[in-house]
Amino acid sequence: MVEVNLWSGLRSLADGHETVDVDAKTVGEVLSGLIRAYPALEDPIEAGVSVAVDGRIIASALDEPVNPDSEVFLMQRLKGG
Amino acid sequence: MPNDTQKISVKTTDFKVVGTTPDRPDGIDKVTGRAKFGADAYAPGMLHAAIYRSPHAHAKIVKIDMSRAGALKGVKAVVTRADFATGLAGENWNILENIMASDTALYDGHAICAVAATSALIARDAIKLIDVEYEMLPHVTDVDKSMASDAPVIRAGTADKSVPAGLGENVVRYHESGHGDIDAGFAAADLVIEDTFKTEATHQGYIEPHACLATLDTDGKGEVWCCTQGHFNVQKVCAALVGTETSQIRVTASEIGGGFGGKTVVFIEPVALALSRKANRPVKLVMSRSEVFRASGPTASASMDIKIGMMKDGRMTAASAVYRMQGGAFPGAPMEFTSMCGFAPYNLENVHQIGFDVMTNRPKQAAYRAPGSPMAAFAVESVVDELCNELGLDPIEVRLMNASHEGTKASYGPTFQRIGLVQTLEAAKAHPHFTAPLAENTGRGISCGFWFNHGGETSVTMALSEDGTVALSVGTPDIGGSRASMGQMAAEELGIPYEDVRVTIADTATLGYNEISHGSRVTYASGLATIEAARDTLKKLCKRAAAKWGIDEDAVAWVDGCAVPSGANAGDFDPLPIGKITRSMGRTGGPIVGHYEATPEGAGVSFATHIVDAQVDPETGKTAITRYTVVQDAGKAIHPTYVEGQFQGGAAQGIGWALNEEYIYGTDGRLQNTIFLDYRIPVASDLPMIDTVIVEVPNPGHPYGVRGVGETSICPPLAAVANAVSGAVGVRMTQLPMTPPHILSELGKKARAKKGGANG
Amino acid sequence: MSMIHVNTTVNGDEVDFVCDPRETLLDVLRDRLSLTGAKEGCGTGDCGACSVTVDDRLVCSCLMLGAEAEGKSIATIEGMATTEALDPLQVKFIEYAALQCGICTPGILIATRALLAKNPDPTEEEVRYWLAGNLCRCTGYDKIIRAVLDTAKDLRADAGEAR
Amino acid sequence: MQYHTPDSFEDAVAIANAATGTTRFLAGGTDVLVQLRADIVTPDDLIDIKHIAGTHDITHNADGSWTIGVAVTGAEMSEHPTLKNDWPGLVEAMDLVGSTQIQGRATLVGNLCNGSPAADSVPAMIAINASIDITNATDTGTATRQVAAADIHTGPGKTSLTKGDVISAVNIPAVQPNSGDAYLRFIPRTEMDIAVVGVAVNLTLEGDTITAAKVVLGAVAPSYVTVTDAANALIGSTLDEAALDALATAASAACNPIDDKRGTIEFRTQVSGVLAKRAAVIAYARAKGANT
Repeated sequence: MVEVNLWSGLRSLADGHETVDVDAKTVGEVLSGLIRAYPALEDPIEAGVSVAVDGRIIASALDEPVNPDSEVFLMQRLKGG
Repeated sequence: MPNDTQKISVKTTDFKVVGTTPDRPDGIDKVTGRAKFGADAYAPGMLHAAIYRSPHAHAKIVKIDMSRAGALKGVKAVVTRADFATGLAGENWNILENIMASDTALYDGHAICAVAATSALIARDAIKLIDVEYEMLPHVTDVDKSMASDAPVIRAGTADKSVPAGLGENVVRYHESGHGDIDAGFAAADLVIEDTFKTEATHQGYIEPHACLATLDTDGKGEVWCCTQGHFNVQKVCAALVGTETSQIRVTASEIGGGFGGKTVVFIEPVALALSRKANRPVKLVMSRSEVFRASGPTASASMDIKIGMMKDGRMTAASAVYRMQGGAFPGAPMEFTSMCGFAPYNLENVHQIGFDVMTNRPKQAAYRAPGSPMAAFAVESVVDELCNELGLDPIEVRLMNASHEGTKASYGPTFQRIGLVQTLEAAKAHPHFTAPLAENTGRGISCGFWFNHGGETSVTMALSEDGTVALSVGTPDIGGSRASMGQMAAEELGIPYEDVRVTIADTATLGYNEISHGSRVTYASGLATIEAARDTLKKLCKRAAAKWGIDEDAVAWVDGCAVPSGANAGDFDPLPIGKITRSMGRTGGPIVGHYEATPEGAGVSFATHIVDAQVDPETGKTAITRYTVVQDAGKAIHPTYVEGQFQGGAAQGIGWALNEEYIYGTDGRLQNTIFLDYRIPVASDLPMIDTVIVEVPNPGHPYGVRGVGETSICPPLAAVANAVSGAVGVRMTQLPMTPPHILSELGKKARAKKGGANG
Repeated sequence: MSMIHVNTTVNGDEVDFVCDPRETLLDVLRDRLSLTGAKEGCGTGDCGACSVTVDDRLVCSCLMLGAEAEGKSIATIEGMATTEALDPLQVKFIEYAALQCGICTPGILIATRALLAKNPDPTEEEVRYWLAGNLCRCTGYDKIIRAVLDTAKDLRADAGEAR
Repeated sequence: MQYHTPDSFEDAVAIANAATGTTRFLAGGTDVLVQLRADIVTPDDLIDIKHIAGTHDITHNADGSWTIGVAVTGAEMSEHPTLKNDWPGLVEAMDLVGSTQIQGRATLVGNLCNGSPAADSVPAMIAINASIDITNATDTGTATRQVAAADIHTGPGKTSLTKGDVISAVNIPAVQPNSGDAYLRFIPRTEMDIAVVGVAVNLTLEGDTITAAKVVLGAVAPSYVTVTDAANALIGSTLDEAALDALATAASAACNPIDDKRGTIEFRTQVSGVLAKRAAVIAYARAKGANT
């Protein structure tokens, strides 16, 4: 299991949880696991999220590997200037 | 591909082209006036359009009568909201509502209808003949007032699920993050300082107003020429808003006369398309300067509470922040980035931040260079400065003691990979500016700043010509010389002269999707894509050489622009230069084209430290910036001169934001300063030379270690200037801009307090 | 609305055009003569992107009517490079990266040439005040000022050699 | 819009009197064209006076006075070899109007007739007792009358000019011995702004003592203010600290400003005193012969 940290705006869609444990070996499995656990997360995830895996920001690579001890944060996709 | 990318080792030395400063490929076009910007296009039979805009801050549109305008000789088409797509949802609905109001004018300058005529003068005359009947509604433009329970509601039901119960209708999004126990942290501190800060909205102030030339045929095929930071985004949005298929709209990006985030957004292109569809002629639409100020996308304004605890030795024990960000009449104020950036420079065990996205009767805010971050830095770095003053500590030593570094858990959650904040602080400390003597009435300010870097969808094509030169097509508009840096990276990889690469910003029909030029991503992402496309090209070149030599392709390497046999058993062949391979490519397998399409992963983050001296006239409150130094981590500077230019430009914009730039709304909710005379960006005589120090701590996510540099440079100046001015006048300045009336008023308060104290 | 017929000289060439009396010289240059090098950044004389010279006097072409051009001699960015070479200022601006987006560049070059014609040895402060009416949002002016000062130095050296 | 290019003031007067709609005169056009482009004022008749003989001339008359043509630009005033020796305050006030480009077009008369209470050259003109020639039709043809520069502006956007009035020259008096004028304004930037406060000072000395003085404020009231108390604070003094303080107090007391996007009441009031002192110091030095 991988512990995934949600940003605050997602918590109300995940029964108020700050972190969610999912069974995942890749970033793609992290995202699909989250949606399976909390279907309400599908919209914001489809709208675009970044995943920080051990500090490395992954914007789209679903096959990026994730380990059980990886630090995983969901982050809003960046809008820059 | 991502796995390949991850394996890429970062090359930081032995560059031949990268790190040099060649002339930009578009240099001659731009110094001779030949470069074609948004408003420079012409099409046969072209009409000129103009937009009618609300003179009211908030009003119900009762009736739009365009009969007099439509009857004017030379007017060929009029459009209202009814001429755009229906059934849109989400952000597309927001964009359409912003560029053409449906039933309510939400801010002064909100577009309500438009005309196209045979000349720009006739179009303007027609606008004066449009009669709109309004029913006035109460308005609000201030963020704090808009959060109050009795504030006029901009659009009920807009808030998303993130917003906790009990907040006003205008609070539409909410962010909260942090870690540790801030109460315990504050309790442990020797000194806790808490203060409230405000910044007004500013504008990107690009010199080129938005402009486009558009054609939309009755069969749904369209052409758009426009100045934009992201023509693929324009394509997507236009298609949705006028109701056609994305691939049927071809968008060409003109040269772009500045954007800084403000041209990541679509304002006029769908209007020109809708007019063109009705008139069946090409339509040119150019905003006036006052339209740019009233109805494009300024920054959010901010109201912020910062609290930081510190030990006597300078160690920070806890930090918390509340950021209330005003983003106009639509959701989107960048409060999550404000929240994430504020404390990012500091290694904090206990940290917490909250952000509110608040709607008002103002134009929909847009990104401006590191959107949301400069305001946070102003507030946070002001409190850090005040703590240093109170505790008698050196501002750089305190920042060094608390600086985030590789392995720090960032204030917003994840762990930092390799970053260069400490190096910028060390370089600032070593810079002669930091220890230079100060003139009378002068203060010196220090600030750090932080911004992310973005990857994003990127496509690049590299086509070889028969003579061995290269046509490189990229899809990110060149907003500051990126054609040069792309050319350099291509030349570096291919081992050919920089001059042999011609870089073109390709249109939407030519390349795969490219995300907007934003998030400091161009040199990073298009650069990475260029390197990958070059490596793809090299693979193909090596294959041709292998076939010619009759050896295995793995036995061919690429060295200095030539294929060479590699390895002990490869055989003995003369190096085969690129031109020799391309000369015969038609007979050896056809054209050679390398390409890359993906979303680069591993964008780095970037930190800067700025030093500024500000002299304040104590009798008038007028501030002169007398010395400025930018120190920033660029990861790797591909073209150092252009990197310096980004540093200097960001600093100059930040100085303007700190001192004189602001949106001024009257009590009627109308914008009062809609021209450059009164929206006061720095002029040449306002600024000193701006010194730069490029720090290079490679980003592990880029083959050469590049970090985006375009945005971070605007993060520290607000705070740095505020700290310098506060030092000069002996009063903590908590509100931007620090105009002379504002500074003089604070000096007056201080003098009266002193006098009162003496008397009492 | 009656149009006005105007005879004038642009970059040494005799030209004529008709225009509405309300059209500015900038409108005429851009829309009637296809000289789009001068830009409209503000329309109020505050940004200088439309700078041209009229009878050798630096002006904002947005603040002059097309009709006023009758009998005048106008110089725009399109006439700055000679048939053989770029103007030394143009060369130096590229070399110094004194432009990023390039929208203000035509106006700044025209304004700078007018300065150096009047004052071949300006101080940094003189350059900055002379160019105060030419807004640049990208560069922070640093590299522009350096390019101007360095060009002036080169031109003075050339003039010295010529003597 | 009709564009007219009369070649005499008589013709200009005739056109202006025949006009039935909105009429504007065009010299430098730096205000007229801004208003035209922004659709604030679109004149029905626009009368370009630059084709009239003499309008581009700066004439130093035999009696030491100056006549400045109505189309003379700020740049031409600054470049004039001797005008600024006599009236440096006037020349520098005009020079503060806008950028180099604006200087290539803007005129004293345009600055005056635009009707703004914040024009830089107007306090300077009033301080040195400049007058304006106004030509208009009479029963017997046209005639020209002279009006003090101080009597032209009457309020925001308003002047005392009436239909058919065409300003035909600006008269600058001969400079008196041991005199000096100066003008300072406050703007938030170093250039390109409209005055938040403007102060003109004109002084005459006998020895070190001020015998005559005029202090005029701009941008601090609906119209320009000639501050008699401020002048009186200077007259008889050698510009000592007490006189300067009295000057500042009088200047601030004469302010009747508004809060607007450019400044606050408090700021304008305070800074007019500060600038009055600074301008007086410069004028005094000039009267003493300093070349500043």
